[in-house]
Amino acid sequence: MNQNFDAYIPIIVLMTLGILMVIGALIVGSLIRPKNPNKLKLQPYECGEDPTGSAWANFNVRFYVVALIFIIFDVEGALMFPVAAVFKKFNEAGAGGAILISVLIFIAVLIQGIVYCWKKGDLDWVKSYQVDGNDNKVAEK
Amino acid sequence: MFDQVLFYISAFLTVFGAILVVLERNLMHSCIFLLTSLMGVAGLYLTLGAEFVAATQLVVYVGGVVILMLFAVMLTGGGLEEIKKNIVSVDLAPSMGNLITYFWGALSAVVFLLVGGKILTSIYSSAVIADSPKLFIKTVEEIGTKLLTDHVLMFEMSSVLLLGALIGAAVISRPSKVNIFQKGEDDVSH
Amino acid sequence: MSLISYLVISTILFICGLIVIISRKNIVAMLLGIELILNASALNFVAYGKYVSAHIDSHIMSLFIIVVAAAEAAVGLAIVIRFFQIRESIHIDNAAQLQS
Amino acid sequence: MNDTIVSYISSLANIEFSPLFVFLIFLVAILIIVNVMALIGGLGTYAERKISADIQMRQGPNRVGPYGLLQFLADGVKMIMKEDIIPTESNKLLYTIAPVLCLSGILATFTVLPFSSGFILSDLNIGIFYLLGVSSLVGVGIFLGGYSSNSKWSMLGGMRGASQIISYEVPVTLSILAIVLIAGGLSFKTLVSGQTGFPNGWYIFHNPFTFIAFFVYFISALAEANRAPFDLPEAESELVSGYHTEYSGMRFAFFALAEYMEVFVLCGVASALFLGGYKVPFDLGGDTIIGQFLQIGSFFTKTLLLYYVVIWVRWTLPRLRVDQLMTVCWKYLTPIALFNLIGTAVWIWAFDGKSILSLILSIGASGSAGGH
Repeated sequence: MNQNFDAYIPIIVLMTLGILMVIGALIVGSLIRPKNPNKLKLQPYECGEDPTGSAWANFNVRFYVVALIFIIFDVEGALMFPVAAVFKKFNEAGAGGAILISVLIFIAVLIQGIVYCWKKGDLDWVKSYQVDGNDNKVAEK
Repeated sequence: MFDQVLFYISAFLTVFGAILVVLERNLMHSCIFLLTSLMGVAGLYLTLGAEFVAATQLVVYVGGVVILMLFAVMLTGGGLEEIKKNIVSVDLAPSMGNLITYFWGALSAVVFLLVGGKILTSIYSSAVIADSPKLFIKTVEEIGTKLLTDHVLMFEMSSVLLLGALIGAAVISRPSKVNIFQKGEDDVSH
Repeated sequence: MSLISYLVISTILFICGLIVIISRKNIVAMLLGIELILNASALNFVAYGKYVSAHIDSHIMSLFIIVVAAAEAAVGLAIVIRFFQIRESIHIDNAAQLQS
Repeated sequence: MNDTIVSYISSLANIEFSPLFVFLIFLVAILIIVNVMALIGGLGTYAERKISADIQMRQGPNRVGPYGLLQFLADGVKMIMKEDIIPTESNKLLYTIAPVLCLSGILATFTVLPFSSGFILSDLNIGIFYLLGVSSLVGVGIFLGGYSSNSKWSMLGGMRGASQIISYEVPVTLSILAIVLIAGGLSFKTLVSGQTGFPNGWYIFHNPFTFIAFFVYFISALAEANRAPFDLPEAESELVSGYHTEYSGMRFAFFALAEYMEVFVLCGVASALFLGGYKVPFDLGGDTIIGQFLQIGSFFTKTLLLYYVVIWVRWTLPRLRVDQLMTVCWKYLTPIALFNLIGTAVWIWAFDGKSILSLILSIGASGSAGGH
């Protein structure tokens, strides 16, 4: 029973090591590296110009829609993993057909979601614009 | 021995993260402390022998929900407007009502506390009686078997739930096409 | 390392989530609080499952809590973003109207 | 019960270790692995320059050490002596945390990476699923790195990076699910032990669907590790340097190290899942120490060959546009991966989990038996 928890030691140690490596390297570096900052050096890089405004502005909502579709498929994958892990055993016991059907229903329901998003154009990253002769923006289709 | 170390580390991360989510004014920092707290909860699941739930917590929350939250904070202005309000972070509740309402409010709070405390103590005392840890081995396969036999309806219904969430959220967050055309026409007029 | 310690931790999580929901005026922050509360409930399920009933059903319950939490976050944040596009604010007091 | 390197050693030497010794053995093993991985990460930068030089008919680094082999050490010394610059407008806490998240996320994946049947730090029951979960920390790290710098280039790179990493996680997960269906388990030992030392027993040749799944996985892995042709988050010709534009010195070095180690991890997973992993032909050496070293050699050969292919691809193919990137992920790879998943499930149900080669052989055998 004790052995069971020993298996988690590397997770903790490795994650701590990740933190310690960064801290250690920064401390060691602070002994030997130069430190003479000036105002220009501490500016965010904007190709030599003075930066205008904050970068924390609003962003395209497309990024969010992608994250949204992702999270649904992420959860689907999380639920599929234990089912996939026992599929072979059920199949060897002769119950493969019933399991296959329930898995297929599960996937089919979610495929409808991706098909819907595809049809409605949520998967198109940027709606492409065409410019007609008078410089008017015309949405595609 | 090591299970206790794991427990204390995870418990510290959970509580520390949760309290800092409350105290931190910057929304971006709050999200990161939420991440800490969620990873602590994943560690607690490990100490409880629920390996698969712990990994699901990592995959869904760290990989999905937290990034979604960060995106939402980004898209709604970076959470900057909130930073410079007051040092004590919890906003004071707006005062409403008069003396009588406060009296009744205080009285009902006392009653709630007594009832809640009674329930909690009974829960805790029953918990002490039932204090006999049992371990699951190969939780993944047990969960898979359960999902395909006893809980198969929940398994299928969750896919419908996810489909509903996907379509609903996509419809809600879709930028309306009307605006695009209006902007185009505005460009023409100017 | 007994059931009580897990219950105490989940109580702290729940109370923190509740305070966040009550005190913050930012809708995204309130959703953070909801995530904390859902985590507290899922943790309770697994803890009781280990110490009281020794049944794997508790794991499945918390799995579904996580599923519901993810779906809730997706829809909730979609509403927040739509709200921001219309009102240019995510202050909860600006959400007093049903019409745009 | 989870097998660990300690349980392997105690079964080999027939000793029960006390908790302190268990911890010490883990510590030593972890230090070995982390050092080897850091070396591979460092040599990765060297290999990248040398191979690119080879492809472009140049010399490449050749001054520091024999054939320029010590170039990465010189780079490291340069990095550590660089001034540590934190932009004034940046978000200090997030700026510090971002490289830590990237590095911790990648280091934690080494817990389950199967170097050999004994030398695997701990073979968790949830192996591959755990790896997916932990490596998603990298996406958060990249996003925060981009966000905290408060520079427009970083912000664009961070946004692109986060959305690219999460998008391509879907085809990766679905391709892995196809293999999990065949192997019937999530732990890496289960996944690898179903294969043999020779290519005819590898899962990539198990059926036509897994053959496609390997390429889907490999392409998506390139995108997950931000490698060309999917290196949009750090596209140097459009975004200066992407999410780590404002990072200097060691902080930048940790981002780069995490990236090179992630490439190795993803190649390792590909070789473990599809290419037989640590399996040696005829099980040479068995469970002894010599066998373990042969297995490590087998694993590293496959993984480093894939590593070479990754670098080769980088210097061969041009970069995609953002909309093309998303189109490739959502309109090509994800549907193909879903199709693979369904196809594999049906294959296992229809042919009782037999591979295509054994089916052909059995048909041939029955055909010849019928002929007589």
